Amino acid sequence: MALMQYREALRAAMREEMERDDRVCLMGEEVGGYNGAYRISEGLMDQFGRMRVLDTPIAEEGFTGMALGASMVGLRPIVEYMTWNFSLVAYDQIVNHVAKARYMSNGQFGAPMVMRGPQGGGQQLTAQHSQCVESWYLHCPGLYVVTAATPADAKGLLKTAIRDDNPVIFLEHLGLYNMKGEVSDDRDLLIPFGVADVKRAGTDVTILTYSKMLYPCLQAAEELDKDEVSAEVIDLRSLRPLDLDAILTSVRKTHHVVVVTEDWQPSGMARELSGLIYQHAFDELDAPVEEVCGAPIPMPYAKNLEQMAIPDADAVKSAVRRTLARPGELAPLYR
Amino acid sequence: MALMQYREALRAAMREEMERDDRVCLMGEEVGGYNGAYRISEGLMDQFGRMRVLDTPIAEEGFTGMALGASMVGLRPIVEYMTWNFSLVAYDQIVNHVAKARYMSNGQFGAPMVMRGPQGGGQQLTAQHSQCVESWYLHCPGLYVVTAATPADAKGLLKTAIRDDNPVIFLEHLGLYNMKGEVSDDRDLLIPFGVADVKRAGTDVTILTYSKMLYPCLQAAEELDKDEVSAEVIDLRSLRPLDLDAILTSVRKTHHVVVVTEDWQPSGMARELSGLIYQHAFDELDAPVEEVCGAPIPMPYAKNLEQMAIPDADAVKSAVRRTLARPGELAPLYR
Amino acid sequence: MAEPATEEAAVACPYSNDELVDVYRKMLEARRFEERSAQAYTQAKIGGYCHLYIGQEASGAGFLSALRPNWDYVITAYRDHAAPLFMGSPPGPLMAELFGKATGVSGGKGGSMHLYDAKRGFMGGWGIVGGQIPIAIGLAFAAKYRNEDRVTICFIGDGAAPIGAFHESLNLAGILDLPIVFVIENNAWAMGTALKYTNSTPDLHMYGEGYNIEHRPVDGMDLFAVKRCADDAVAKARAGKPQLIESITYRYRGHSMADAGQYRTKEEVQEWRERDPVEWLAGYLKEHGILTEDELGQINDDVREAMKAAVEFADQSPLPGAEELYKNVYV
Amino acid sequence: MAEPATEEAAVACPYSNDELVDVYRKMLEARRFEERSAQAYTQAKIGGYCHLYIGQEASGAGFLSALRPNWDYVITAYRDHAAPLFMGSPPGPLMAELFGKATGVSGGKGGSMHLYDAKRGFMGGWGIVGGQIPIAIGLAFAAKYRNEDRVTICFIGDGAAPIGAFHESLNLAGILDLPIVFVIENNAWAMGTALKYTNSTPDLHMYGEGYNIEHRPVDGMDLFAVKRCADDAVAKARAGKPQLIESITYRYRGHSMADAGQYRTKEEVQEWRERDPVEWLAGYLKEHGILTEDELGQINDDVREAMKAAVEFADQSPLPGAEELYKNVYV
Ligand SMILES: Cc1ncc(C[n+]2csc(CCOP(=O)(O)OP(=O)(O)O)c2C)c(N)n1
Ligand SMILES: Cc1ncc(C[n+]2csc(CCOP(=O)(O)OP(=O)(O)O)c2C)c(N)n1
Ligand SMILES: [Mg+2]
Ligand SMILES: [Mg+2]
Repeated sequence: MALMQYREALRAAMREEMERDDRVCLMGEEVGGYNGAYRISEGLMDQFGRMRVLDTPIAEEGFTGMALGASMVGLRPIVEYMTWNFSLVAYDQIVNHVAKARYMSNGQFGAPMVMRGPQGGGQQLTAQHSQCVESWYLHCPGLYVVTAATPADAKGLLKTAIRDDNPVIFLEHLGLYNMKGEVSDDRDLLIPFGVADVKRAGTDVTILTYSKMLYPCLQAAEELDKDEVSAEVIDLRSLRPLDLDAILTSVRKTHHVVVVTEDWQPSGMARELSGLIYQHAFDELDAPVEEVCGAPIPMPYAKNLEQMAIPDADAVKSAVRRTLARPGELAPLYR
Repeated sequence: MALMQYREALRAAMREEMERDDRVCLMGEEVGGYNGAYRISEGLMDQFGRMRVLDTPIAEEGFTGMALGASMVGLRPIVEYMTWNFSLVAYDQIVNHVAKARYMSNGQFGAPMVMRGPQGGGQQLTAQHSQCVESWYLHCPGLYVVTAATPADAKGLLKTAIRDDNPVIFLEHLGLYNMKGEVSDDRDLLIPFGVADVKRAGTDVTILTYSKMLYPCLQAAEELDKDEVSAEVIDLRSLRPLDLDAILTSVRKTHHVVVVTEDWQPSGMARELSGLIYQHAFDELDAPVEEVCGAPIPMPYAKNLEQMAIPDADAVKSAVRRTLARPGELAPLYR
Repeated sequence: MAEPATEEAAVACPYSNDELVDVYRKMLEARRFEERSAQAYTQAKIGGYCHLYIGQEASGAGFLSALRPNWDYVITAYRDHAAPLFMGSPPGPLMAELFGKATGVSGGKGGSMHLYDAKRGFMGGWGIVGGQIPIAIGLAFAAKYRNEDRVTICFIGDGAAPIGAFHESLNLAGILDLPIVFVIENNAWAMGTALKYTNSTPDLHMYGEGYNIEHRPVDGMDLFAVKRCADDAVAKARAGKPQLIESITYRYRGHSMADAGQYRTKEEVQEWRERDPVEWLAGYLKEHGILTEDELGQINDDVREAMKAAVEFADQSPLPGAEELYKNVYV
Repeated sequence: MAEPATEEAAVACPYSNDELVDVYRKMLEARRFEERSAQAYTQAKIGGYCHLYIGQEASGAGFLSALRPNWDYVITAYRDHAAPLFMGSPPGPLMAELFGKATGVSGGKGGSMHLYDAKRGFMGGWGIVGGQIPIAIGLAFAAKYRNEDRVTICFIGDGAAPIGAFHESLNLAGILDLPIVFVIENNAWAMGTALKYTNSTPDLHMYGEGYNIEHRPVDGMDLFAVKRCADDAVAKARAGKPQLIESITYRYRGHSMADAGQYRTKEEVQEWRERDPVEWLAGYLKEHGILTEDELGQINDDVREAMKAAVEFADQSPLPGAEELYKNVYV
C-alpha cells in the first residue's frame, strides 16, 4: 500500500499494464512531451518512447478511429481525451464504430481499447467544458461505462479496463485528480466491473452515487448521523454493467433511496436508477426515490451560478429528509 | 383537408413556411437536384432556387454549424440529415454549439433552426443505419425533441418547429414516409409542443408511445379489445417538452402503464417515462410500469434477427397482460 | 482527368500472364457476383441497401493485385462486394451474408454493407461516409508499431472526401509516416450529387498538397495504369510514405439498388461502358494470345457456375438462430 | 516563414495618421486589459481558463482594422479578449464578464472563453477547438443569402487546423464562394505541442490548395504587412472569393494562465518579444512625427485609467442573481 494521488493511481495503472503487455499504448493530446494536460501520463513517454505514448494533433475523431483500427488488429490502445467534452467530436467513431465493430463483424475482431479522461464541473470552465457524458455513452450497446471516485478504485478499475476485450468508457473527474488515498501496489489487483462499493454502511436510507458526487454524499451522511439518521452510501463505480444486486440489497434494508448525480436530467443516469429501482423493488419502497441532479442547463461561468448548478451536501441532506418525511406530491421535475 | 402521405405533409409544411418567411431555408445532402433522398423536398429547389434549397456535400458537422451561424444572424434554416444516424458526426456542433449558443451569449443571439430527418429500423439497414437518437438529444438542455407519427402531426409540428426561436430536433421515421392521412391545409394550423395526443381512449391500461411504435400499440389495443381489455394509447409527440399532465391524467384513470419505444435501454426514453410516472404517481400505480423497448444491441442485418430486435404488437400485448396480471418479480432488465 | 492509356502503356503489361489471367478471373467473378446480387435483390432475397461496384472493377482489382495476400490490409465503405473477392474470399459466404444467413461472413449480422474477412486482411465494409478512414490509419499504425511491413489500402468515395474524418486521417498519416495508400475512387457522383457540388476542387488528389503527401491521379478504367500506379504507391507506402491516389472511374448502376440514377444521361453512362474493363481485358488476353477463345469461354463457364453455387449456398443456408441476437456484443 | 517587414514596406504605411493612432490605442488597450486580467486571475477574481493574446496584437488589430465597423462579422476561439476591444467594445463589460458578473457582456454566463458583442459583429468566443469554423461559414452564408456585402473573418489556431471542422468549412466556403477570410494564427504552439507534431505541413496556408482557395502567409508581427494583406483578402472575400491566410505570430505567455509554458526556451520567447508590435508601433509613431512623446504618454495614461476603471467596474458589479440560472435557454 502507498499513499498516492488519484492522478498517480491512474498513472500507475497505465505504467504497470504497459510494462506487462507491449500491445498497450497511450495516445492523445499532450500525453507525451507535455506529460499530460493534467499530468496523468507524466514520465510515460520517457519510459516507453514516442510510439507507445503518442502525442496527437487535435483530431479526436481521427485518433479515436486510429485506436479502433489498431485495436482490431491486436493492439490495446488507451485513448486520452483531454476532457470528455472533446469526445463529442469523436462521438460517431465511438458510437457507430468502436461500439459496433465486434458485432457487425460477428466477432472476427473486437475493439479492446480504453477511452479515458476527466469530466465534470466545478472549476468555472463554463458550458462547453463542464459536462458529464455518462448518459450519452451508457445509451449505446457495446460499451462499458466506468467511473472511479478514489485513487484505489481508479487504479484497480483502469487495470481491469485495459485488460478487458471490450471497449471501455472510463470516466475520471477533473475535481479528483489531487485527491490522495491508499492504493495497493499489487500489480494484479483488478477491481471487477459491475461491483458497487458500499463506501459507508447505514440502515435508514440508501444514497446511490458515483464519481465526485460521492463526497457531498459522504459529507451529508456524516452530518445526518448527528440527527440520528443512518445513511448508507453506495458508490456504483461501473454504470454499465450496473450492480443491481447491491442496489436492491440496500433498498430492501432501508426502503428509502436518494440518487445523486452531477449529470443532468432527463434521460440521465438518475432517472435510470430510480426507474430501475421501481421496476425491481416496487413493493420495497416506502417513499418515492429522490433524485438530486445537476441543473439541466449549459453550465454558467459565474462562480455563484455554477455552485447553484452542482449538487452539494445540503441538497443531498434535504433530499434525504424529504424521502424520510414522505410528502404527498413532489415538485415538477420537468421545467 | 386533403389526403396525403407523411412525406407530402412534411413537404407542405416546409413549402408553406418558406413561402411565408424568406428567412426559412433548407440545406442537406440531395435535398435539391435529387429532390431529397426520400423525396421529402421534391420540387422545392425548383420553386425556391439553389440558395434556399441547398445541396451540401457530405459534411454534417460543417453544414450544421453553417446553419447555426446563419441562424445566429437571422436566418431560420432547416437542416435535413439524410438519416439521423449521420447526425452523430455533427454531435458536437449540435450539443456543444447549437444547444448552448443562446445561453452562453446570454441571449445576444439564439439558434432558431430545425434539424430534421428520418430515424429508426425495420428496413434491414443494419447497425449504423437503424438507430433511434431521441435519448442522445433529450439529454441536452437547449434542444426541443419532437416526433411525429401521422401526416397531420408531421405537418402541424414541423410548422411549429420552424416558427419557434429555439433549436428543434425533429424526428421522422423512415418507415412512415409512405403512410397516408388527412391533413389540414390551414397554413397557420400549428400543433404546439408539449401536448400529447390520445390516439385511442381506454380505461384499463395506459400505453405510452410515439413515432412509428404508435402502430403496433394501436394494433395491440384493437386485439386486446376482443379480450375485453380497454387500452388507452397516448402518442406523446414531443418528448421535450413532455406532456406530463396528459400522462398523469391517464395513469390516474387506468393505474396500469406500458411504455413502448423502439429506442433501446438503458438511459433511454422508456426508463425516463417509467421513472417519471413513479415519481409523480407512485400511489396511483397498481403494478410496475412495463417497458417494451428495442433490443439493446447494434441492429443486426438478417431479417429474422431484426424483427426480434424491434417491438411488435405481440410484445405490447404481452406487456399489457403482464401489468394487468401483476406478477411478483420481473425478469432482470439489464443483461 | 488522367491520361487515357496509350498504346505503349497497354503494351507494357505490368502482370505476368498467370497473374493477368488470375486478375481477369477475379474481375469477372466480381461482375457476375454483383449481377447475381442485383437479381437476388429484385427477388427480395437481399434487403436493406445494396451498392454495386460494377464498372469500377479495374480500379479495385488493380490496386489490390499490388498487395501481398494475407498480409496487407484493405478497408472500404459500403460498396464492398468486389474487394474481398479480389482478395480471394470465397463467394459463397459473401453471398450468404447478403442474404442474411448464418453462414455469411459476418454471420448475417452485417449484410451487404458490412462484409469482413479479417484473416485475409479485408477489414470491411463500413456504412458511415468517411468512417473507415480513421480506422484505416489505425491498421497502418499497428503495422508500424509492430515493425511489420504491412501496407493498408483505404478506398474512399469522391463524396467522402469532404468529410472531416478524411482530413484528420490524412494529417495523422502524414505526421506519423504511416504505410498507407488512400485511394479516392472518383466515380463522378456522390449518390445523386455531381462532384462540383461536393468538392471545391475538381482534382481530388490535390488534397494531398495540404499534408505534404504525394498525390496523383490515375485512370481507374485502365487496369494496367492502375497496377503500375499501385505498385509504385504501395512500395512507397511500405517505405513509410503515405500516398494519396485519385482513381478516376465510374459506376454503371445507380448509387444503390434503390436508385435509378436518373440524374445522369444515358450517353454519359454509355461513354464509360465503352471502356468496360472486364471486356477490355478479355479482348487483351485473346489478342495477345494469352488465352484462347475456348479458354476464355471455360473461365466464363467456371465463374458462372461458381456464382450459381454461391447463390445456392446462400439460398440453402439457415437463418441465424435467435441465440445469435446477443452474441458478440457487450450489452 | 513569411518575409520580415522590409524598410520599404514599413515606409508604405497602409493607415492614415488618425487610423494609426486609433489602432495603436486599441493594441495598447488589449495589452493592458490582458495584463490586468492576468493580475486579477492570480487574485482569484477570474476563474476557469484564461487565455491571453499578448504578443499577437498586430495580427488581430491588423485584420480587424480592415473591416467595416458594425457591419462585418468576426468570430474566434477562446483566446478572445483582444478581438472585441479591436472592434470597439467597451472594456468594462468585457472585464466584468471575466469576473463572472451580471454586467458582463454575456451576463456572467460565458466567462473569458465566451465573450460576445453581437451588435458590433463580434460573434464570440468559442471553446471547442475548431467549433467556431462551421459557424463562421454560416455567418458568411447568411450575408450571401441576403445579398449583403458583409465579410466574415474567422480566426483559427495552428492547433485547430488538423480538426475535421476546418476542412469541411473550407470546402463549403469554396463551393459556395462565401465572403470569408479564414485566418490561421500560427503561433507555433498548440498548448504544449509544437507544430511538427500537429500538422503534416509546416506551411499551414497550403491547406488552401486542396480547395482551390487563395492562400498566403503573412508576417503576423508586422502590423503594416498584416493590414495590407487583410485589405486585399477582405476585398476579395467581399467579392465572393474565400481566402485563407496564415498569420505567423507568437504568444508570449503560456497557453492559458494555468500553463507556465516550459516547453519552449527563454531565448525563443525573447526573440519574438524583440519584435513586440505594441512597442514597435509606439516607436514608429514617434519616429514619423505622428505623435509626440507627450501625446504617447497621454494615450498611455488614458488607457491605464480606462483599464483601471474597467477593473473597478467589474469589481463593483453584482453577481448574477439566482433567477438568471434558467434564463436564455430552453430546458
Ligand atoms: C456521414 C454520412 N452522411 C450521409 C450518408 C449517406 N450516404 C451514403 S453513401 C452517400 C454518397 C457517397 O458517395 P461517394 O463517397 O462518392 O461514394 P460512392 O457511393 O460513389 O462509391 C451518402 C450521402 C452516410 N452514409 N454517412
Ligand atoms: C476538440 C477539442 N479538443 C481539445 C481541446 C483542448 N484544447 C484547448 S486549446 C488547445 C490547443 C489549441 O492550440 P491552437 O489551435 O494552436 O490555438 P492557440 O491556443 O495557440 O491560440 C487544446 C488542445 C478543445 N478545446 N477542443
Ligand atoms: Mg462517388
Ligand atoms: Mg497555437
